[in-house]
Amino acid sequence: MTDDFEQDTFSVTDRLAAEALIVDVGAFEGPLDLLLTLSRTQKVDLRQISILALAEQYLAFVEQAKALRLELAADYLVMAAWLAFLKSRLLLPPDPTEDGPSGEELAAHLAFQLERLQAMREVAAKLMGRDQKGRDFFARGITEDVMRVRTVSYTASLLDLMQGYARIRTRDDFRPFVLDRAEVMTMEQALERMRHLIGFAGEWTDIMSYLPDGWQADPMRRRSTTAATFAASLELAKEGKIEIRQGDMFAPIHIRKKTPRHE
Amino acid sequence: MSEPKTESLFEAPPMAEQERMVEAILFATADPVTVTDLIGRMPHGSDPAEALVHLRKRYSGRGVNVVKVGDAWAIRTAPDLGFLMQKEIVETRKLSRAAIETLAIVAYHQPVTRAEIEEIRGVSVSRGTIDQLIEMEWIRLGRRKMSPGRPVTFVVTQGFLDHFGLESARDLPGLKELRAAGLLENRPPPGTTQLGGDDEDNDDSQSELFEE
Amino acid sequence: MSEPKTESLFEAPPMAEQERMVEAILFATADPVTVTDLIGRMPHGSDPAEALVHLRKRYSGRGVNVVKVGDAWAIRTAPDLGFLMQKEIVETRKLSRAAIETLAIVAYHQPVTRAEIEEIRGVSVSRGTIDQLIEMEWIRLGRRKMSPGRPVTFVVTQGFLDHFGLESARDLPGLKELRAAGLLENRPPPGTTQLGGDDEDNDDSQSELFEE
Repeated sequence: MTDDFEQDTFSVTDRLAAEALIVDVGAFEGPLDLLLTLSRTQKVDLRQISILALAEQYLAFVEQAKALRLELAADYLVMAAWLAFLKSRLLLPPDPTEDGPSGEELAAHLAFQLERLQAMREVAAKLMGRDQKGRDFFARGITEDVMRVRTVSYTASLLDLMQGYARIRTRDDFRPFVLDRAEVMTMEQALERMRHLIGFAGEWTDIMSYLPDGWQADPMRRRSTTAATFAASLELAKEGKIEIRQGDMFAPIHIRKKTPRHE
Repeated sequence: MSEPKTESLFEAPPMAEQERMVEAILFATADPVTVTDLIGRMPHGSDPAEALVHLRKRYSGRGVNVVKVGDAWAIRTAPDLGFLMQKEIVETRKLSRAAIETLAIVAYHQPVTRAEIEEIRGVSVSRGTIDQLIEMEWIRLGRRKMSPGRPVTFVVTQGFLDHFGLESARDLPGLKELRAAGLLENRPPPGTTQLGGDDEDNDDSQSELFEE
Repeated sequence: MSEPKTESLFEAPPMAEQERMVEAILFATADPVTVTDLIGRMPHGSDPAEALVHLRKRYSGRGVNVVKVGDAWAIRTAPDLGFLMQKEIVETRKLSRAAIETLAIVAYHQPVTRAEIEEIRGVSVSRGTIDQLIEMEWIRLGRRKMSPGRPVTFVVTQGFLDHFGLESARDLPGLKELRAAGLLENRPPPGTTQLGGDDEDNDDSQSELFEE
């Protein structure tokens, strides 16, 4: 490769420039950046650049770096290898048996990459050259924050109101449970009543006929008095005052006075 | 516009330009700026005091105004637009049980004294609860009662009626209606058929109140 | 009773008044304010977009101008008066060449993946560079790319537009020319089978190429 370089037609100034580049190798932002810098030595528009010449320049650069025992990062060497491959593709007649892109296609892509990088550099410079906030134009100095005012709004519905009122006014209803005696007949009351009546019950009589007047109509009263009368009759049977019989389940319950004679 | 006040080597910028400069400086500087400060920052021969007069006129009636702060100048939000600098976050909370009950008692029994409220509720009513309801403009002070000590009374407000969609406090349903509407599940104590004897009195005083 | 209430509730203030409001809001903050935000802060029924048109005209040529930043609006001092503001200049951290180039690539190629940035620059992008630009709030994560691996993309922010005085990313200097020249295309290296920046494929084909 060094031989190739010697045969090249670069001027002395170009070579001096290339050597200066080598010393500055740390300043490059990768191989593409180096290639872009090298391309400037061709002093032509990037569109007309000779990729072949550029590849040779790059390879010469790498050789010189090696000669100077400069350590190049791996990606510079990878690029060198690729450019060597590209160079061979560009120089040798195309092999029809070989697949893949032609040397010209690869070269065109590299040219595109260089042009694109160059373009990005230019617009980056334009961008940084724009008026910038805090340097050329300024934002408001005395800013006002938007104050967040938290307002708590209390609400109640009419329902809340009415329920609240009802709650107070009916609180007395929640007193300890006391049975409402008006609707209830106790066993004691029924027993008292039965003791008076049982003397007349010589024959089997339906227990229901012993219910007091005025208690049959109201369901609650009827239930209460039925239960009380039945309980009283059990008490009387226990005392041996009456007999109880029931023909069948849920059949009417009959009672009659128990007489010593029948014993 | 104005005669140059000081002769100088450099010609001062036109007044319109000076006005722009003052405008930009007042806008961007973090603190109010004194005239001395403006003179120091503007091109030689400038008359920021005069520029300020123009600028102040220009901003008069605008959304921001040029105002004097001590001996310095600043651009500030027009006082009537201060509300734009506030973002209101309205949080809706349910009124506390104590407040609802107190409010209900005032509504059903107005005019009612604090002692009466406490008697009905069976617990003492905190100052805060009454204050809250007054602040919400749902209750207000009514006439003083013609009883010993002449205690103040509370009545509900028009705002209360509006909020609850009532024409008058008399439209509030009685206990019987509440029960009929299924709002009461418990039975009234035996023998009590109506709210109580004082209802009629209340009605009288209410009609008195609302016929004002 | 309720009719005049709702009317007044939805009646927008006169346009001159809306202009004042927008003026006050824009003056109050250093950051650009979106129209949506303006609508949220102004009385119901306001049309800040129209008010902005008037306001922008009013401030044209003044010491401060109404500028558009993306979909937001701000007031900024006129750039020609920057020399007056020496005191206000805040020294910002000087960006490295890598950071400046990366920023430009994100701005012109957005949304762009890290691999694409690396391909354009021909060198790997250090984590710190991206971090710095994100920290400065000049770039942010965009949508993931619909390519294998669904890589994250980067886009520029409103803060970037604000800093460089751009109405939108479409106003970047030289954007049209770059596009016309095909320099914003994501052209895959020859020999790669798939279209579109298929990074893994690119890597593969490159390593293939380099195998001698």
